[in-house]
Amino acid sequence: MTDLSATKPSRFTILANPTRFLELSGRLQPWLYAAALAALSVGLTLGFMAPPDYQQGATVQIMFIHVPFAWLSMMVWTVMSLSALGTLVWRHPLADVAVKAAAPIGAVFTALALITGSIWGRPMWGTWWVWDARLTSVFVLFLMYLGLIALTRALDDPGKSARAAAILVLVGFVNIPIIKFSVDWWNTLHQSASVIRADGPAMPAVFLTPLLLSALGFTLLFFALHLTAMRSEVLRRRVAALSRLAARRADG
Amino acid sequence: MSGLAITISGLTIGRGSTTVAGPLELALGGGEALIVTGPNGAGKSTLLRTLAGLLRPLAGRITVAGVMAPDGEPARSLPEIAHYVGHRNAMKPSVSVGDNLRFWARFLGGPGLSVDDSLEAVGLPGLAHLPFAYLSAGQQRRASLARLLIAHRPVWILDEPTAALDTASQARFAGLMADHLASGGSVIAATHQPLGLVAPRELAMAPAPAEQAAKQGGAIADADLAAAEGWL
Amino acid sequence: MSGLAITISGLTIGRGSTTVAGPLELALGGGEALIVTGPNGAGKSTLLRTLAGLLRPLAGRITVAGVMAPDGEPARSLPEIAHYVGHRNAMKPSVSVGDNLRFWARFLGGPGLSVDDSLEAVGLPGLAHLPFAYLSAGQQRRASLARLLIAHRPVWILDEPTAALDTASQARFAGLMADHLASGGSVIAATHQPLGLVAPRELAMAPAPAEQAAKQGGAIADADLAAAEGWL
Amino acid sequence: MQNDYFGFIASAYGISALLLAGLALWIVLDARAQRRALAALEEKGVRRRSSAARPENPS
Amino acid sequence: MTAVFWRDLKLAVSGGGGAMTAVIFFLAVVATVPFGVGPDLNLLSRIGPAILWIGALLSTLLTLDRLFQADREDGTLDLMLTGPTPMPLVVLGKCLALWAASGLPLVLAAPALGLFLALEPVAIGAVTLTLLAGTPAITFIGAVGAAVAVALPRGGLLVSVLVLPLAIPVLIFGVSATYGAVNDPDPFLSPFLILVALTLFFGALGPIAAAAALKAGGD
Amino acid sequence: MTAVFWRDLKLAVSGGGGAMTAVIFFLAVVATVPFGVGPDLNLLSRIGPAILWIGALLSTLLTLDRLFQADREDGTLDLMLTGPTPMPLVVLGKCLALWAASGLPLVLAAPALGLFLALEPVAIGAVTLTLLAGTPAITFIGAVGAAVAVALPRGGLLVSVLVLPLAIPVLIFGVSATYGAVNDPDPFLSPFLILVALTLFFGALGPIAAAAALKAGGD
Ligand code: HEM
Ligand SMILES: Nc1ncnc2c1ncn2[C@@H]1O[C@H](COP(=O)(O)OP(=O)(O)OP(=O)(O)O)[C@@H](O)[C@H]1O
Ligand SMILES: Nc1ncnc2c1ncn2[C@@H]1O[C@H](COP(=O)(O)OP(=O)(O)OP(=O)(O)O)[C@@H](O)[C@H]1O
Ligand SMILES: [Mg+2]
Ligand SMILES: [Mg+2]
Repeated sequence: MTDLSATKPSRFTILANPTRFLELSGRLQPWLYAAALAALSVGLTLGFMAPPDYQQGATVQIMFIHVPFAWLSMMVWTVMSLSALGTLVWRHPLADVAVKAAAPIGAVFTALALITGSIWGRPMWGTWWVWDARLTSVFVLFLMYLGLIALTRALDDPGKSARAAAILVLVGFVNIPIIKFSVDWWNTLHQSASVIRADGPAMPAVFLTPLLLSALGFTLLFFALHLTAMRSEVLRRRVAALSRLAARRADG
Repeated sequence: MSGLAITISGLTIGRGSTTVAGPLELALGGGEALIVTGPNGAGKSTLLRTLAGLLRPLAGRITVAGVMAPDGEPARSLPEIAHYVGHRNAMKPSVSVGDNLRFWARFLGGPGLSVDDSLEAVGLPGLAHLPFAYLSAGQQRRASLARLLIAHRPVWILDEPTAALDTASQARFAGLMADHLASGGSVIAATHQPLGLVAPRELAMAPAPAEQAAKQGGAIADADLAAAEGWL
Repeated sequence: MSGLAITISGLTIGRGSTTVAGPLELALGGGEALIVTGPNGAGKSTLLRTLAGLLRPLAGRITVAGVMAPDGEPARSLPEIAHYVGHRNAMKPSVSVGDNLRFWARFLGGPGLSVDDSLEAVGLPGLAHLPFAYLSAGQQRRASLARLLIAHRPVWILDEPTAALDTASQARFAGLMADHLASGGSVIAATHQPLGLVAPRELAMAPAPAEQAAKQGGAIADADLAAAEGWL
Repeated sequence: MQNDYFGFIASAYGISALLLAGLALWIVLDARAQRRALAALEEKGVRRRSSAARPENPS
Repeated sequence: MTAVFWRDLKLAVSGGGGAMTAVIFFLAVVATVPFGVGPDLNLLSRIGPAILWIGALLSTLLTLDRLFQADREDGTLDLMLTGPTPMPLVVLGKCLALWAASGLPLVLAAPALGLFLALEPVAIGAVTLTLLAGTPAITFIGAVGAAVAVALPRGGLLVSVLVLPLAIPVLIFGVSATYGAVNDPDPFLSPFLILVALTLFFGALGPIAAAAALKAGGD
Repeated sequence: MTAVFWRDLKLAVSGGGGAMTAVIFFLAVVATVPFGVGPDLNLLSRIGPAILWIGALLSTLLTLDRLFQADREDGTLDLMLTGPTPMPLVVLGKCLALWAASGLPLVLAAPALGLFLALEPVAIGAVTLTLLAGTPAITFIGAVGAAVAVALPRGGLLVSVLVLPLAIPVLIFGVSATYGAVNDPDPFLSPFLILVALTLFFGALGPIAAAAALKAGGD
């Protein structure tokens, strides 16, 4: 590798060479985890000290995790969609690695958004679940995550599923705006946006600060986990490639 | 007649993103036969599937010139003027031999022998009405080789065509190939046994470079690994 | 040790209710090899599948004597003391070669070589960890032949065992068969190419009745009818 | 009020912590398994020529 | 293309029995629901169209998974990929054959089952019409899933998983068109036209996407 | 037999994800229903048990059709037929592995889906229990069908004619036992016991019949 790092590495070579990627990501990784844990601990502590909401009472505590999970479930799919473009346009293997590694993490965040939402819905709406537009579209997102996981894992040849997975991701992206705007397009039980909206957040700072901090923390956590998963995926492909070389090496 | 010319330049073949062999350089004309040999795992099947258009080459080009495609235009790619016979027979077991061949005749188009004549040519006269599943391994192979005759194509790409054939059928099939070559066609065949062709050209696939390296010291070079991993 | 004796008397073999060949008479002892030859469709595979217990004989008996079955009782039927290697490899593509062989070792039971040793014997050392699908056609066949070594059986029933093998592997496999014969086992193999055995006995099967009839240009009505009956 | 909701809040946080911990554990174990597989391959003799000279650090 | 169509139709009707399975399964689904709902005819006729549509969707899925698998396993797919007919047309031929063998019998069985569920004549007509217009869309969507899954060792269920989210809009518009025909305030024509548009759209896109997936998945 | 069981279980869990896909498919089926019948929780909770059972039947059937086909195509079946283990035990091992890989996850997922369909706790318990008792029967029945299909060149039709009629009683008793647990006048125990009896009966008969079919069908 010394010869490679001697020449000035352009952005292209960094991403083009798995060994280089492993090296750089290995250096970045600890910092990401540390930042994520810091933001999370501050955010959630502030959240615990927040006063009960006049409408939602103490259950407002659930907001500090529910909302970040919900945001992340959409963000992860968006990240995968960008990577999918990378697969289809540039045919870059790293893009496919990113999609494959992100899918299980996204699925967990979506599941958590569903679960925490459900738990919150019981005291607030008196039911665990309704089939309204927002909830249903998130559930469909969850199913699409699972389908994508099944697809990316079904083939033992990583290169083969890449394009199919990328197309599935892009098709599924249609669902993201539906989730985001479902509360505006259909009238649902779920409340409409109060943070990310055109005229600025409508939420007191006691709630807003911890919410944003924990959202930041979970986002960093996602990126950290994603990086680790991508590294294992790169290694998995290296193992497969070496195995094939070994197959051809077997004496004829 | 002998206008057919196949040119392969800088062709690197592989599975997925793994390089298997190459770069290969080759030129083949009408009336010429190419025999691909090499030990198990050398990449013979991979090469033939690439030529047939079933695998994307990792690098390089395959060009053809001098013949017409079945649709009357000058041919632009090898697959449209070639027959591919792989390890699998591409016949439906529950359908009769005749119906199977009739379907392929309609699907492939172009001029060719009738079903009965082509079955006769491979030594299966009068078996058109039997379900394909009821033939023995060698008979199945022969019925599948009859597809070569039922729709004319200048190039035959054959992967171990004589695998299950008895000696008489091997000789008969050698005759069919000779006729095809005499009429200006060409044959590209992978094989472990002699095919009975007169003075074919031979492409001996070397064991992959990694294999040589392995024999020399057991280590795999970074370049090989990079090729195998298939990153940019 | 050389007590093994296989006796075939009045054996008529067939598919469904269609007679394919017979009646056959045969006696084979330990240390002897039998090569079954004949044109395509003569009934070689049918005979081997009947011997392996996969098809019911239409008439006649197959008896064995003088050896123990893997469960320690004296063997009463040929299938329980025989390995059958057919056209298909009986390995799962997505499972590693080693796990495939380990499964068969457990399932078949009885003494035998370890996975690594048997792979070494067929010339695939150190490939146990690879998925079976990553091997080429000939390598797959060799891995499948390794099954013969992994659980000891006195009789090997082999249907075109060397089909996809390169020359070096054919010689290696001939050596394995010679060892098996030397240790008192026997080999029954159908083949179209020489197997490299020293002085094997040979059973030449005549062409199938249907084909003969077709060639004589007459009375195929019988074969038709029989085929139709078998189909129901 | 506080008590009525405590169960909901605790279970929401509890399940989240559990699932996220499970995910992290799975990812870490997978990373370790891949590293081990690579090491096993190298031990079997499938070695990269340069890896003898320069220790790889897929930490 | 016609060659592919006729051959597949013959194979489906004589061999695989996909056609029969779909219809029997359809019957089974429709027959079990009254168990759950009880003998309340009013309720049954209210949810009847939805049940027929769900049954049709699920039983179409049952037949889909082996659309290309068999052809791949015996090597037919290799020849089709390199043959003179453009691959999307081949896929189209296969889809039409599959629909004629399994979708059409479903549509024909729908009126009888509608009677069984105590639907009004208008509702029966509407459900049959919407099924006729909508089931091809499901087949075309399914073809994409089947093409993606063809290389997989056991792709069967994966097909359904990939296909269902895409098929849900078809279900929604099919059901709402049917209700539109029965309940006065709801419109019939606009969801029905959307349904037709969906079928045409997927009829064009599905074969192209499936052909691309098949080409990419070759090995 | 244990060798067969473990190998099949591993294959099902790893290769192509038969297990996971069955559950995802089950989820997807349940999710389509509200799209069809509308989000009325009251109605959903009434038809919920029937939907769960239909979904379970469908996804079990989808995993079943290739139970022996794959083994036959790669020649494994030949060796199993002549191996030292009696064939019914081999079939039993395969069935149990299939059920553990695809039926069991279904049963485990049922309570969560019950919540989605707004079932009462009693109904959730009943549906899970009946699924636990009933899905093995479907697997065993399906094994016979799969064996017949493998043996006959044109067995497909026979399978659907054979398997579905036998599986439908299981469905009916499963659903009626569940409703028996919820609605007071209906009995729970007697249909449940019939369900258990069906499972035991087919658990004994299925492997034997399937083994016989496989032996008879060798070629
Ligand atoms: C399973 C049920 C639920 C699901 C799937 C769900 C899903 C979501 C999603 C996707 C968002 C992000 C919306 C956006 O960024 O525009 C969100 C935000 C939010 N959810 Fe939920 N939710 C559920 C239940 C609940 C319940 C029961 C409550 C409280 C009564 C709730 C309160 C909120 C709040 C306050 C936000 C933040 C809105 C904003 O500021 O933009 N959610 N939820
Ligand atoms: N489906 C596949 N997926 C991935 N790799 C494969 C596949 N088939 C073969 N290979 C690999 O590609 C290499 C070349 O295989 P190929 O089948 O071309 O060999 P071959 O020369 O045809 O050998 P044989 O004489 O045994 O048929 C082998 O090392 C093999 O491991
Ligand atoms: N599955 C089957 N069902 C019915 N008949 C069959 C079947 N397989 C083969 N036959 C018939 O049995 C006869 C003998 O076939 P068999 O496979 O035994 O021939 P073989 O000697 O092995 O030929 P080959 O050299 O081609 O392998 C043939 O006439 C064939 O038509
Ligand atoms: Mg080959
Ligand atoms: Mg044979």
